[in-house]
Amino acid sequence: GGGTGGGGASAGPIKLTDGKLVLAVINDQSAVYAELSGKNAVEAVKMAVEDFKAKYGENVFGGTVDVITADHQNKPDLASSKAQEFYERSNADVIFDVPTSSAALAIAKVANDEKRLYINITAATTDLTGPQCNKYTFHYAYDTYMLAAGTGVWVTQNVGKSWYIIYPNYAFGQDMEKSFRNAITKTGGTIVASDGSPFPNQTGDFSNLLVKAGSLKPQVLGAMQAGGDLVNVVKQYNQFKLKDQNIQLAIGLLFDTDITALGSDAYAGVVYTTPWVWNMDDQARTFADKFLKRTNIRPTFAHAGNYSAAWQYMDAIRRAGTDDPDAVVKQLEGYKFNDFFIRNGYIRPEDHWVQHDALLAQVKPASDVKEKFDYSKVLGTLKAEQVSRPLSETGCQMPK
Amino acid sequence: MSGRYPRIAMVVGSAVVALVLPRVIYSVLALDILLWALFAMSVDLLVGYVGLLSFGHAAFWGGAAYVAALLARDLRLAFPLAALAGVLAAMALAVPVGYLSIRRRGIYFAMVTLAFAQMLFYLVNELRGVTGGENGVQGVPRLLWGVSVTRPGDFYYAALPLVLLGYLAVYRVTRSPFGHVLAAIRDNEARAQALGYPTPRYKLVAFVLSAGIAGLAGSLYAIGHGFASLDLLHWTTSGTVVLMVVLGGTGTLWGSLVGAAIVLFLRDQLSSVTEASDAVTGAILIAIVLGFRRGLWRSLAALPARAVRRLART
Amino acid sequence: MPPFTTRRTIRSPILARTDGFAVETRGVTKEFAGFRAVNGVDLRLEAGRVHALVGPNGAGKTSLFNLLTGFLKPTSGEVLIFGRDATHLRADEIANLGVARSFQITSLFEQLSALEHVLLALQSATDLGLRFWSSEGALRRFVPRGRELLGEVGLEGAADRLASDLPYGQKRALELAIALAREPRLLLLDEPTSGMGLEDVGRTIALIRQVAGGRTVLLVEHNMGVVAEVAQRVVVMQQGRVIADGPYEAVRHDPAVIAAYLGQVDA
Amino acid sequence: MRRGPRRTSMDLGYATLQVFNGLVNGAFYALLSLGLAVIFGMLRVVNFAHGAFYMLGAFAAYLLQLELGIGFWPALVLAPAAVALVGIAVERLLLRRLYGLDPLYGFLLTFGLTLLIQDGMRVRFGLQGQPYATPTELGGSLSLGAIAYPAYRLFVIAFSLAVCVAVWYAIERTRLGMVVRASIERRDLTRAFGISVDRWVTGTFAFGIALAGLAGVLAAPMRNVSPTMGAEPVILTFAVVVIGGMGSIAGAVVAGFAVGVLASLGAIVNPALENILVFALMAVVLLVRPAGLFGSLEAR
Amino acid sequence: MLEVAGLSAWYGQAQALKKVAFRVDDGELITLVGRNGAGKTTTLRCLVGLHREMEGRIVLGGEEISGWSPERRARAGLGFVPDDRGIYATLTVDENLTLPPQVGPTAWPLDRIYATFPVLRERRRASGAKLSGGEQQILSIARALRMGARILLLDEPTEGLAPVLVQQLREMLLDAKREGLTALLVEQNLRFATAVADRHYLLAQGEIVETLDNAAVAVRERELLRHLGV
Ligand SMILES: Nc1ncnc2c1ncn2[C@@H]1O[C@H](COP(=O)(O)OP(=O)(O)OP(=O)(O)O)[C@@H](O)[C@H]1O
Ligand SMILES: Nc1ncnc2c1ncn2[C@@H]1O[C@H](COP(=O)(O)OP(=O)(O)OP(=O)(O)O)[C@@H](O)[C@H]1O
Ligand SMILES: [Mg+2]
Ligand SMILES: [Mg+2]
Repeated sequence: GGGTGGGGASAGPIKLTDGKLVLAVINDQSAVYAELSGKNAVEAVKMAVEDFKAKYGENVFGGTVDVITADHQNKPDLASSKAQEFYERSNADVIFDVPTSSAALAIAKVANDEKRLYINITAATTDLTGPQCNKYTFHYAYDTYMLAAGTGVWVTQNVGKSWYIIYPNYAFGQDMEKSFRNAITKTGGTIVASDGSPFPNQTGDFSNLLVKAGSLKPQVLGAMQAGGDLVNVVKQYNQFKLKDQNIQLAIGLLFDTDITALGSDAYAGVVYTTPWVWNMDDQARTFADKFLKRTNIRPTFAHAGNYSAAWQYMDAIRRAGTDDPDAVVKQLEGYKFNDFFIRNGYIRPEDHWVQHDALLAQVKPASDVKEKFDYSKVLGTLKAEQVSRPLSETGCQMPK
Repeated sequence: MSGRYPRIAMVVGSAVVALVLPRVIYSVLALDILLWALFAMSVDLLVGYVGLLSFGHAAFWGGAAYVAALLARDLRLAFPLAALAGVLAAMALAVPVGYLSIRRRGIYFAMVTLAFAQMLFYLVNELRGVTGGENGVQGVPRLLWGVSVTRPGDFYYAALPLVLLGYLAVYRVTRSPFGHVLAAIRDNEARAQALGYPTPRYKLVAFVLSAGIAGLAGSLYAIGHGFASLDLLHWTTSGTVVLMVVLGGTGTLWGSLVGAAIVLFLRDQLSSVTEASDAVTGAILIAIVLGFRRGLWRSLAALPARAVRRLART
Repeated sequence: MPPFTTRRTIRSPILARTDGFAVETRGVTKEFAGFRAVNGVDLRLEAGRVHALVGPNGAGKTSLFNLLTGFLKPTSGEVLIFGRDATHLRADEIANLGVARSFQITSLFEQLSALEHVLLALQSATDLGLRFWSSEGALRRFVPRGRELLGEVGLEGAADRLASDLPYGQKRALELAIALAREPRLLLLDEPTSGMGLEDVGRTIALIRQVAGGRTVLLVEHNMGVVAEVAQRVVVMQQGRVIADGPYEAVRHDPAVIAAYLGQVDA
Repeated sequence: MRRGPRRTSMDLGYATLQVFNGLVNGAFYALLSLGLAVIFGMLRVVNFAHGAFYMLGAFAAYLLQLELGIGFWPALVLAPAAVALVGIAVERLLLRRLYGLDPLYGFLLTFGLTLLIQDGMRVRFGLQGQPYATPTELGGSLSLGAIAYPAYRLFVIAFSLAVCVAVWYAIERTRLGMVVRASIERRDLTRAFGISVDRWVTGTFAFGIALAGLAGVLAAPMRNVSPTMGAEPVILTFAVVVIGGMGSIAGAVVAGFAVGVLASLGAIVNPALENILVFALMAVVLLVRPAGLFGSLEAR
Repeated sequence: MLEVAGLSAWYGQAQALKKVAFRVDDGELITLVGRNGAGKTTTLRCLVGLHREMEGRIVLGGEEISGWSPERRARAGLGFVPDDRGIYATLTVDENLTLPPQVGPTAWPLDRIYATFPVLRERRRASGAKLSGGEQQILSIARALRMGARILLLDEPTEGLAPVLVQQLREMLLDAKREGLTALLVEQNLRFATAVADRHYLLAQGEIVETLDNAAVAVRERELLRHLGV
């Protein structure tokens, strides 16, 4: 892979403020999101550093480049103290990834206090570019608005207009519910009912909501759960045979790992939105092959997003000629670019949302799966503007 | 302790250690150790001195943390006041919880407190309008009458007097006439009752005091880290603090400090050494239960005596 | 339940004075899951005397003890202690009326020293107990009296030993010391000499005699030697009821008592 | 909670189905708390690791399927047996050293064991769910009058009820329960009465663990098979056990089903109630009957 | 029947028994007397295998059993009434009685036990914890009888018993002896001991200091009482 972005002042030798560049990855390495980003996201960032050096010369930064990492176990307190420690003690210049919205919001706050960069990749909350936006935080890859604008709209238009939404009752789920509600009603659909499921769900049981779905008889059951919860919902959706009652399943956020957990037949036909699929085209596949060689798995969009974000961050330093955070922010703001992950990319200066095209994909039945991790078929592209929250709706007051 | 001088030396020594600690280890970790130790002492106050193993002390640590964090953020209270409010909230919560829990003892007490803490966990999660649910209470300022103590290193020193006050409180309670009655109740409750002590009242007071101490630690922890989260209320938090107490040795307040330091230090180090830090923690706990039931502090403290005895024999 | 008047039937001439009772029970009954361990007992203990409670095993002596001291709640009936209705009081409240007891099975604080036991008992008469803010130095004023008490029961040398390390006989002596520390007006002792060697039995007899001065004492004993030596009055129970009541010599020859409890000869 | 306009018309069928859902959840509570009660009642050990063994049961079924192609029905026997073997090792190597000590040590040891097992499985298998299919024989739905309900779930209810009754009979009506209770209460003395304590105790522990494993196998086709699947249920089970009365076999079963149904009915009003209701119920029981519905305070 | 030689026992550093030796022949009833702490209980615990810090020979019916596990010794015919009664609090009276296996032909059937000890029959469904002190003592003795042991080891069985029961116990032991019972009895109550036993071993500070027969006890009663007391 590599950046194909053009423009930007390509200054001479780069001056690092403290003689070295430290890229930090804070994410979940031991709990529910460990598979979809985790240690392999760290590998992705390391790959980006190596590739960047290969392209621009080993000594491009005139100093060492370190990649450091910490496990936040999805705990916002741990995330924030790790971030604090990284910025302060390890002189980290930037933090990447941070799945789990609460942890991401906590780190955004630290970044702002410490005046260092934070580029979010795996957290979905729109608050990062909304009320809690700040000068040093960027939101890459995807957010709940994108998912709703894709899946919510398409399913309402093509599958059914009446929805029953079930969502895990916490920040992420509520944000998803709100985004989907907006998207669906705007498209002319109706929401018959929407229920929050307890989070965490102690028993892994969702049968009450599915039974309720059976009696509400909506055309679409919108499941906003993620990870293990989602797997349970889908398992039980199939057990209660809701499909036979013509209640179609729509899923808010789907990762390949969720499909692996049940096999793709359990999901067959489900349409979902994703920023990226590893075999969407040659450029993506080239990266995916390289990644497979290194990690033995195909990259999720979180892995690819980490690579891409790290690359773009380093490129901004290269253009700025310094790693001074304010200078780097200036380089990033308003930047237009393309790479193997981001298509039609544009970093909005107003809220730091990195807008780009997304994909509409559909899970294939097991019989169509040709190689490992080849679960989905791309149905089409969603235009960047279409899946980006209008600036008027963000509520972000970006401090200058 | 034998004489007066060793005790004074110990107090002075620990004060010096407390003052220079942030120069030796990362100040956030240093404060964490002191606060978890205080938390562990509050649990030890019950386990070691009343014989009640609370497996739900996260409720008081976390409950107070939420109250303190919300007050500091929304009313912009200076942190000592916010912490005081946290303490009071924890004690208020401890009254009904304690009233119900002390009806059982031994393992039942552990399970009942555990369940109550989980109930609070879900309750706080559901009251997300106030508590922020999974997001927790974020962006808590560290205010000290107008001054904002932004740097963690500064906050360490700002909080130190309160922490030491907490230690002193625990020390005093265990070595008060009240503490003696607690020890008696631990050994033989019926007998204590026959001596005219209304034991339920004593147990309840001890429970509430312990909750207050845990609340102090929790409040300062939340303010120090700038927020309160659900994790502070989760049963694993209760488990961790019990682990610290048992590791250090029940009924020895110093043990709590040793236990807290070891667990936090290990956690800090392990996360970069091994993938399975929980498994290591679990293995340590198993080893302690099987091999060092008296706790590290007592085992260590007994070493010199044992060495002397061995020398004497040869 | 029989009407109030019939319950005042006076069994023993000694009990003619109704105002001097340390303990009075009226039709006290205790049922355990349908089994009546104590069955309508009217007991009157005259202030200042030593009473023995004897009876076959399972007669309900310990249960009655527990009813008097608040460790059990009667199914029906009333308990009056020093004229106060104590039926619904908790164990600690009854203790604070001036009642001290020992237990049939030794019951001490394993990890406290002998002296600490006595201090704890002395302290219980004050309001120091709940003072979690004051220093333990406040207890120092009890030490002289504490040592004195230990001396009285022959434990002066064992003041600093842990209760769990004491031999059986000394444990029982310590129990006695704690009971005495509370300066009780009513002293209840459940088998104080059981498991003791002859020497300790002798000492205990002397001690009970000594402390009995001015106090009401009720002791349960199977050792008739002890009963004969110390008790001024003997109450005999069988199957939850009182079957005899009077001075030792009188009770000893009561045929019902012989059949139910004493057996043919000495023992 | 937002409510759809069509709610009223569906209430009755919905409520009935919720009762069934409650029974399914109750079946799991009952099996888990039954195992806990057997172990506690006889060994005086509160097995914190019960949830971990439940998880191991599900994984055993999954691995049997994956590695040996062994399906659900044989797994129903084999997986609990495999878990029981682990239980035997745990009892022989660890728990055995704690008998006669304060039961809190057993609690702490099994807490440590939970961390060890759970984290060990995570390192080996990761946290993502593992697939396990519903047995084809039970893939369909049964219609019960006007409503239909998945056959597999009905099977879970019936099967666990049968197991509970059998266990109750074995413990209350045969020599087994008595011998093991005696062995735990006075381990050495019981040996001096000619009873091979070790074998009985190990057997009982393994049996209680096998019940957890069995619950795990039953859960595999319905719930996410992952290393943390047992972490939360075990806490709920504690509440159930307190409600039923610790160590009471009948209490565990009755409270298990009752709590399941009650929580599900609560969920009709508000899904969030499901979690809180159980603990609130526990508080009420403690207030009015501290020993639990079927417990006795004497055996504390 | 039972022969003990060179039996020493320790509690940590402290030696509780010093080369104790004695024998109990078939059909004999022997007592071990001595003041508190002499080592009587320790001796019995060594015999049944509950005290492990020991050395010495224990021979039961010609077989050396000191290496055996407690359960094996019990099945070989040792019946034990411990000094703390050893009642199972969580088992009912019935269960307490039927718990140990019946190991010999002289095992008492339940009916006989309940006929002999009517107190127990009344409480047969009550749990052990709820029995009075004396009832527990009786239950403990009854349990040993029910096992049908070849030799009974009784540790202070009269402790806490009402006089009438002490007499009953005496009659019962005498009856059983006529039926061929062999027993080793630990007693502080000399009267009781002389009434039922054939021979007495006097234990002091872990050593057997004297062997006495009933006649000798009668003659030296005062001296012995002093010895036991002081
Ligand atoms: N908690 C209880 N539950 C059921 N029955 C009980 C309980 N406590 C005592 N009992 C029964 O009540 C009766 C009286 O017991 P108690 O302990 O009062 O007898 P006691 O006269 O002290 O006998 P001993 O001389 O043997 O100590 C006994 O039959 C006993 O089994
Ligand atoms: N668990 C123990 N730990 C340490 N020493 C013990 C222990 N049990 C007994 N001893 C000591 O061993 C010696 C013998 O005790 P043992 O119990 O055998 O005496 P005994 O003759 O049965 O006395 P008693 O008449 O009081 O029952 C005593 O000195 C006692 O202090
Ligand atoms: Mg009694
Ligand atoms: Mg003895």
